[in-house]
Amino acid sequence: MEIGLNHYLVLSTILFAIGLVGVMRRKNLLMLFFATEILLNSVNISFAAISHYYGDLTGQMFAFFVIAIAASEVAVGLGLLIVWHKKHNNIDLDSMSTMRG
Amino acid sequence: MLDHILSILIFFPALAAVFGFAVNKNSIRSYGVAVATIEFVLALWLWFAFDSNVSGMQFMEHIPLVKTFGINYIVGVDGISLFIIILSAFFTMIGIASLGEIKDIKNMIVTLLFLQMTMAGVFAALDAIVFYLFWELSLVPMLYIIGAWGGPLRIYASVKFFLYTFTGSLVMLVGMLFMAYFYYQATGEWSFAILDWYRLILPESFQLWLFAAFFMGFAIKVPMFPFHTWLPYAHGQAPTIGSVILAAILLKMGTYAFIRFSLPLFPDASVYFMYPIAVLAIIMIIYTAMVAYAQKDIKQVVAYSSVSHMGVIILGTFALNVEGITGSIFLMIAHGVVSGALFFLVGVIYDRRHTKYMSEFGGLASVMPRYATIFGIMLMASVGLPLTINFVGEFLSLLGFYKQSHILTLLAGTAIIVGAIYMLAAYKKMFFGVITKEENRNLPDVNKRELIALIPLTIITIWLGVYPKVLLGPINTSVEAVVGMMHEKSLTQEAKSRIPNVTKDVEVVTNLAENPAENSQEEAH
Amino acid sequence: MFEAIAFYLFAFLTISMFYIAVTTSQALYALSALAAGMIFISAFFFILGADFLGAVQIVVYSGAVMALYAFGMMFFDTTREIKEKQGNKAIVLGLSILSAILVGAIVAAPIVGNNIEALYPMVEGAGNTQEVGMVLFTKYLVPFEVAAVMLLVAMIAGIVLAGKKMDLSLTLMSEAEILMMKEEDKNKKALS
Amino acid sequence: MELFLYTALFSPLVGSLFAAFFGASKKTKIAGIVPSALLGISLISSFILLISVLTTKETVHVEMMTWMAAGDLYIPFGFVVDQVSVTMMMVVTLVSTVVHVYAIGYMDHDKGFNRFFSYLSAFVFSMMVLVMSDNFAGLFIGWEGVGLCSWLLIGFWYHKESATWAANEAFIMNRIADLGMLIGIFLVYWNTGTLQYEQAFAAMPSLEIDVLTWIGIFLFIGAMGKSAQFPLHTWLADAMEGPTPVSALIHAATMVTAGVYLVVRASPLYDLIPSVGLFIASLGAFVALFAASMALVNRDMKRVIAYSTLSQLGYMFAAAGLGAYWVALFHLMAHAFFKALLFLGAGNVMHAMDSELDPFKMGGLRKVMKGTFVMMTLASVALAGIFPLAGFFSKDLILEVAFVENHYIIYSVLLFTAGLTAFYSFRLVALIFHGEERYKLFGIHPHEAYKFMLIAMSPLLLLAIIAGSFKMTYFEMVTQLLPATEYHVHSSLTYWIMTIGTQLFVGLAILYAYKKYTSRDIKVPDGTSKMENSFGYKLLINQYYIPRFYEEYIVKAYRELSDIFWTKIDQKIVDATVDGIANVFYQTGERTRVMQSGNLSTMLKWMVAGTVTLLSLAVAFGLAARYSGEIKTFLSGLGV
Repeated sequence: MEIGLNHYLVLSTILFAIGLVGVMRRKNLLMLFFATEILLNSVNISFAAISHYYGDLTGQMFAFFVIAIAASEVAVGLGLLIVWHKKHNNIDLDSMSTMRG
Repeated sequence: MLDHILSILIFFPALAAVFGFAVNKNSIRSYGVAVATIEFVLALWLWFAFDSNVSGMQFMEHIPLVKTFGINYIVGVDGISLFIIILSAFFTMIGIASLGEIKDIKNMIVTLLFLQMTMAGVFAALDAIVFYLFWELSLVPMLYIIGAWGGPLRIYASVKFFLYTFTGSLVMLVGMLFMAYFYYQATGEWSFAILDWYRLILPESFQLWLFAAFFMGFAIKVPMFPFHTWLPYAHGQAPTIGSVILAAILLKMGTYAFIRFSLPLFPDASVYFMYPIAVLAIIMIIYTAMVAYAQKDIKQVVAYSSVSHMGVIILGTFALNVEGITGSIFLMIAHGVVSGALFFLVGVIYDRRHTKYMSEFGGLASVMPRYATIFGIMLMASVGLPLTINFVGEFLSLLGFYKQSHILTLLAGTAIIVGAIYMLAAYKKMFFGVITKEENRNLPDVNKRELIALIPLTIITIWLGVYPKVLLGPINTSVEAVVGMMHEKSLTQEAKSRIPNVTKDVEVVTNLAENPAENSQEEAH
Repeated sequence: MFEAIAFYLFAFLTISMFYIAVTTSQALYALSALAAGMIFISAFFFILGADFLGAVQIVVYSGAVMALYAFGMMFFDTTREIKEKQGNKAIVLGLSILSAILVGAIVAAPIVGNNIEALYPMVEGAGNTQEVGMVLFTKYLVPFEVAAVMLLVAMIAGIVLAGKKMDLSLTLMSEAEILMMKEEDKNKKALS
Repeated sequence: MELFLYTALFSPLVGSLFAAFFGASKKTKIAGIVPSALLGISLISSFILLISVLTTKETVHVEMMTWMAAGDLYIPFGFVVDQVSVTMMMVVTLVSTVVHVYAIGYMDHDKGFNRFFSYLSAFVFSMMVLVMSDNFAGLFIGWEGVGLCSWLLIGFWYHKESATWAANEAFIMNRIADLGMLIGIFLVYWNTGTLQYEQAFAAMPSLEIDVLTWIGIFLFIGAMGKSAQFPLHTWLADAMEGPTPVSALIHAATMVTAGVYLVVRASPLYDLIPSVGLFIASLGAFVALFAASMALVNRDMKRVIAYSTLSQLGYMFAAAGLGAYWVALFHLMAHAFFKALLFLGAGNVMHAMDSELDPFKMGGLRKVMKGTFVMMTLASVALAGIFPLAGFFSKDLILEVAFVENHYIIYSVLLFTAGLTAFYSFRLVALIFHGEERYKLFGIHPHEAYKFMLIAMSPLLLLAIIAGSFKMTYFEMVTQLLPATEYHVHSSLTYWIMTIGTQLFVGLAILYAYKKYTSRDIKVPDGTSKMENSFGYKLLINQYYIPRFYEEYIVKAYRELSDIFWTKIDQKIVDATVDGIANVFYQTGERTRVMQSGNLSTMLKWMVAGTVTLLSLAVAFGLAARYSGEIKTFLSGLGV
């Protein structure tokens, strides 16, 4: 019962699905951020796995950059979130409708 | 200066328009007239310097723009485009000079000058991309004129005008890109220069598709039945000056482009599509004439009559012989003058009564005799009476097409009957009878400013009707070259027999035709 | 065998943690579950021999990111329930699973086809951190620096956004209000 | 000679422009006198040309300038004065000079005096172009020019609805025929390569008979319109709405005979196609009878004369169709004189009767209008064809032609029509000038016209009497150009029987008319008498219901069809399709706008959905590309 690349990919897919569920059903902006982190992490797993099974470091490099991006996203996103919260006193997604077309 | 006269003609009004923003509002009118007059004088000078014995392009200018793809700024005139350019300058001049009291007159004059640039550009351009550029640019000022100074439905009308014609020209653009691609396949070089394309012989199957693509763009612009419905709205809503320029010049872009692109590039396809197009043209002539008869609004009558006359122009173009094409080009000028004048005349009465419904008038002949006289002359010109400008064009167009088909010409010839019916009916409703409305009893006759526009048009109408040779000469020379080239280039037996052999030496270099199979294989890759 | 057990164990743990994170209505639970999930993921990295990545994962996510979220949550009223009106759950689930499978399929496609080659093969004998360092500072030097700059920018942005005068919003203010505010600023400067 | 040619041609134009110059200003006599004088000059020039052609037997041919030139087409403004055109020039200038002078008196009280002379002279100019042109295109210029002037003059009193309606009717009917003419011209050009008469006719004998037949038919359609032949005849009677001098000049003497002129001019063509000629002759005979029958009962003085004109045109076509071109032209000339005279006389009567047109309301006018009475009676005698007036020589000749050519049906129709002609002419004379003075019932005080008007009419009177004596001179001149067939009945006995028989027949018709309409019982008909309710009368008075048929089934149908085209097809189908396409886009936008609810959560869902779509496309295409070979074999296995 050797663990192969496919196992990792399946795992990654499951996690990605969970992340998407979060993205779609969460109405709390903070929770939305959480879901995004899950998406990014699920992809990271597949990168690392591919990197491992093919003996190529590029996958790891990508995962590395993804983490960097996730970090900066959190920093900026959270900043915006705080601004929003201070102004409206909530972070409910449904209350944000200035983009109504 | 003569070397660059075309560029000056094209860009001088645009430059002047930019400076126009800085001109004081009170003096903008004289500024506009001055600029337009200079432009017109330049156009006349072009005519003087023009050598009417040369069939090819004159005053050519060539500036590379995008070398890799063979896009160049090439301009030039021949007998086909010369007079339309002069006409456009002329109409801009008298249009500005006779402009009534309207709001934002400054914007209007600037817009008109800008429009003049695009018109001169379209007719002078010899590079497909440059042509396309001006072609599309001309929509913008017109859109603005209709949208800003139009009637109550102006937004609908202007958007319809813009989107409709724009859609057509996009199809045309695709055709142009394909054409350049074929040129690249044949010669290994990119070129959008029309004169380069002329030397290309395309296999018939390609011609048919390309012809159809170009046709979409041109037919909507003309506008041919059944693509004509934007025109009545545009005319109905546009201010007088807008209708005048639209009818006199902008519509001619379509028919001009047929002669500049479709015929010489796709001679076999032209022959192949001759009958369908002729049938469309005949439907256009009769059907729109009948629709015109049903109108209650005098401006709509003139608008639909415009479509009807454009049908004759199309028919002349697709006569594919020297007589017909010469006639259709002459008719473009003629129709420009006459329908322009008619729209001016409608504007005159609209300024006084602010209505265009014929039922509101009646008996005007006794109140406004001069107006009635000029209207009468233009009416007769529109009906195509001999010794007026329209007759020459219509006669030659129909004469030309008679060579191709007897029955269709007979049907198209009903133009002279149905044209008389709606025009006379409209004239009767407006000018004859007794005055029924009190408001009409004291209408002032045409004033000086209106006469500035109307008198020259009347003189041209009769002068060119009596002595059309000044125009026919140069047009004929160039058309002979075109027809000669079409005959040389045509591949099918049918086309060879349909297009008369006018013996002129035409150089044909490349030949995709010899190995169409190979080319289609290449395409598949 | 050991690898298989570890894989399944951690897989189960991550999935359940993340599941809790996206379903729970308590922000605090979600935060904790997410943090735990992140740490479990690093375990996969270790299993796969990407030691450096695993360490980074723990440091960055469980340390920095989670700390940030935790601080962020202090600003918000986490005790207040946010009503989460839900639409059709089937659509949500269906779409998610479908897209996940498609992503998986696309990622897997070249692997199944066996036609990818290692561009930067692992160097034999060197430790993972060394390898990463070698690649990162040779081939990926420029992206690395760009990432560094990006992080810096993000940091500054975070500070500015969170620290700005938070009771004002330029986008929602009318022209006149903004002008007035500017005037006030000028006056203040002049006074000082 | 060229100088005289240009003078004859252009002085009417100068006169027209001169009068037009005063167009908008108040009535001035000078606007009438100058054009009349200029026409006099034109008449003199024409006369000089006539003398020159008569004496030298040489024609004058000039080319003024190029008009159109394109491809192989070359059309100059060329003019020719030959035996045929000089005849026409004489007729045109003479009658128009008389009419001009007459109109100075007739239009004396009209506001549009200046305008009238401008139009009238313009008409003469157009007519001169028509007859003098040396090519078909030039002919067409004149052809349309006279149509225009006819439109202007019929609708001269534009405040009258009936006048403007009649003007438009005339113009449009003529246009229908002009289309035929235009097609004929195209045929001539494409088959002979030129539009010049000489070259075109020279080339014709070598053409196929079918082509020639078509050319002949189409040109004749043109002639039918201008000469108001059946079925395009209705406009002529309605054209009587115009001022009477106009009726005299345009709708009796000159313009309506243009069709005959065309056939005569194209005699080399029609000689080659006798079948078309026979058709023309038959139609002519039919129209002669048809129009005369309508004239029998009509109660409008001018309309009676108009139908008589129509009938006489039928005679001319009968002659021309049978190849007797010179006879047709001779009758044209004679007819122009006495018919113009008749119309001008009718004009006098109208003036006297305050524009009353119903002859039943007149009667006994000979006492107050001696001059007019004499003139109209003589003109009617000439029209009836009594020896030795002009009508006898020309009309009898036509009968002889029909007889000699063995077309006995045409002959008998024409002979019968001659009787009818005599009857209705003298019905009119009797009703107007003889019998009770019925006008008194209506309180009208008739008076004789100005003297100078009568004097102006006298040349016509003279010619109506003596024109017959020019027959031989004329024959010699014209036959240099036209086929010189002399028509003699072989046995002199038959000839005398025919001539005297005709004269007797006509004389009896006249007597019958006199007897019937000079009696004291004549009342203004009120629609109660037995005759008025008979079927035949109703048929005739309603002009065989042809105008009503046109109105109901053509004019109305056209109007309704136009309306349907506009409201139903143009708006509901063509434009609606375009708007429909635009609507599809618009509606799509409107529907999908819901996506942009501004709710981030919804938008995220859409985003995921979009991603799914794109990804599935990627997978699908990836698979298709990968298994393209298998797919192809599979499809070909299915037989696709």
